[in-house]
Amino acid sequence: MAALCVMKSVRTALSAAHCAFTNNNSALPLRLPSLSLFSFTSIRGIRQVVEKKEGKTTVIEGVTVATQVGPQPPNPTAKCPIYRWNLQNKYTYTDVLLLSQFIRSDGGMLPRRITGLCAEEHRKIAVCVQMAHRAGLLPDHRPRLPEGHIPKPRPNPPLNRYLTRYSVKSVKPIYRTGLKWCKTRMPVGHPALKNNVRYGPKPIYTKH
Amino acid sequence: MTARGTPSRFLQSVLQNGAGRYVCQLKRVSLMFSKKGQSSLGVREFIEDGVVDFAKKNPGIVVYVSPQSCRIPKIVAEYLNGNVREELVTNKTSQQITELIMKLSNQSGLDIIRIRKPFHTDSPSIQGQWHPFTNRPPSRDPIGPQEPG
Amino acid sequence: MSSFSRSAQQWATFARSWYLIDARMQPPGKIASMCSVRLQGKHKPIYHALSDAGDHVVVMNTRHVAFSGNKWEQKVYSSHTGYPGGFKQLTAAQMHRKDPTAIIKLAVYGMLPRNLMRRTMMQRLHIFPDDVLPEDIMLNLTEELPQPRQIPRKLSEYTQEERDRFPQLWTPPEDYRMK
Amino acid sequence: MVFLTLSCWTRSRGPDRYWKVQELLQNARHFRGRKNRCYKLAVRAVRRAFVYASKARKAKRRNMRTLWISRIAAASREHGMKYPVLMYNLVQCSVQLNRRVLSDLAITEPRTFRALATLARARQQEGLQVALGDGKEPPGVFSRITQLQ
Repeated sequence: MAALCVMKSVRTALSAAHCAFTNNNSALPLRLPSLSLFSFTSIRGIRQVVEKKEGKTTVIEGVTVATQVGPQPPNPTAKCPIYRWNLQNKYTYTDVLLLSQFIRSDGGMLPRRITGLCAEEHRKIAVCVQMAHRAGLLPDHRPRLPEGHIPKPRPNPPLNRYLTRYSVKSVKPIYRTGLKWCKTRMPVGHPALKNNVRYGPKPIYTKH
Repeated sequence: MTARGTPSRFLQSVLQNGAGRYVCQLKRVSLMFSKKGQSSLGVREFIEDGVVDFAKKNPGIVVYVSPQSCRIPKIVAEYLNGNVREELVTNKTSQQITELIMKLSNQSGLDIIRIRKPFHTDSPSIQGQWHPFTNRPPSRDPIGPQEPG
Repeated sequence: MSSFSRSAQQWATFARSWYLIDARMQPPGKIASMCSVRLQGKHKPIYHALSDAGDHVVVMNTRHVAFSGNKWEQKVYSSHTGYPGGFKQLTAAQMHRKDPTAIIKLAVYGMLPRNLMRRTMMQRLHIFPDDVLPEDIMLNLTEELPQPRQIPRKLSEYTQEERDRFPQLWTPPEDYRMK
Repeated sequence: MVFLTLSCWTRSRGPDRYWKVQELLQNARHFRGRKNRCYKLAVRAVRRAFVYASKARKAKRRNMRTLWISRIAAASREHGMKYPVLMYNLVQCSVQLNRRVLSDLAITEPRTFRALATLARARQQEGLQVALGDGKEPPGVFSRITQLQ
């Protein structure tokens, strides 16, 4: 209980005082031991860095964004968020609302120690995010361009694609498809998503 | 026998004969036989026994009996549609000839050739034949590339 | 049935209709299989291989077709000009840049039966790279076919309300700085 | 040919070989080119034609069945059902129409075919619900699985 009070006071101090950006880092070691204690409190939220300019003084503030209390997960004891919501094998690259919760604003994956995903689900989500990027479903999550940089106009518009496993530049054309009974196949999708739930009789076919 | 090498027709009847009143399609029968010939023995017996009965039973059929000096007796049947059938009745008994004449009088006079389908109807469709808009919903939105917004 | 209404019936039964397919974000193979069925007339109960009952198909937006996997780079279209050294091999992306209608056309051509009717059926296929159709074709259209693939929505196309309704799967620790 | 008397010789209708050739050429009259009149060419063509005709008699049944199936498949697709689904569910409903009749119905009597498709659809829903263990029956279905067994 004492520890709880300590943490509360620290939190109020953090939000009240206009602390500098470096203060955040100093708060980190305080947080770590209390992770297990506060894992189910609903007050935790995303913290954004807000810059304010008032004349000469620049104030950089870490504001806690309050999270809305949404529907409760069906399996709250699980550690991995995917298992907590019973979403194993039920998501694919089109579920951008799900995938966008696990990526940074520049499109990269958030680290596993933050999101709490288990290794397998982390890999699957990474695969899905990659395919969603290649299908152009996450248009705003791009690496930020340097200041004042204007991208060159491309001569050709990008080609529409989906379920793209490999990066565009790494793939070579298959000039020799091989004999009729042992053709070189073109992989579609990713074998990590092979066990996805299907509502039809057909299995997922990853080799075209 | 190949299908293309043989003549064929579809199943048909003469003016829906028999659907209402039945009209015997046989118009005229001529019996040609010899008075003395051995091979015409059956025909002569038939003329003695059955030809009068046949003519009385079928008033619509004209029966000609023409004795000629011929070796091969024959029956020539003419139908309402103009077809003529000749049947040779050499060495046939009176019984056989009776059956033959009954058969000729029951026929419609159409060609006896291969019939392509064993079924036929004059009105194939009662509900109206299928057409591209039979099973399509009647009204739809305008078709074509729609302007966004 | 009089012969007059019978001839009208015949005209109605064998009338050709025009179908429109929007190929935006669709796999070319599925578009082509839809086209080949309609071009052959296999979607009609009066189908016969010799009766030439196929319909016209208009495909638009072929510039925006979508290949799955890495087929834009891996798929190769081969042809031979007939001259020595005339063996040409183009990837799908190169082919598409050269002629945006070629991929659909080749896919449909490959799916039609290999007989004398093949070229005739291809003449009833009208492909347009964009959604600009000539007026005379627009007037003929009778039906627009549904797209075989459901186009997934981009994240930016979701409204804020839908985003808020989606449950927060995990809550980040309070002092994690989101980049 | 043996002619015992002069009269027999005069009455003979030519050599047997001639008639044999004519009989064969009759089967080749509709052929194209010289093989409809030259025996040496015709004999081969006629033999081949008879072989084809024998094979075609069996192949016709198969071809007709594939034609009916593709027609029923097209008609059932119009009602939003696949061919195997339609046929399976019609069999389950004890509808004993063969494929020829079904394809004829699809062309000439489209409303009857739509009724059949509705029946099959209802049966499919019923089977689904039985499989799901709901136990309820759709309204207007008179066929039960228990009737068949």
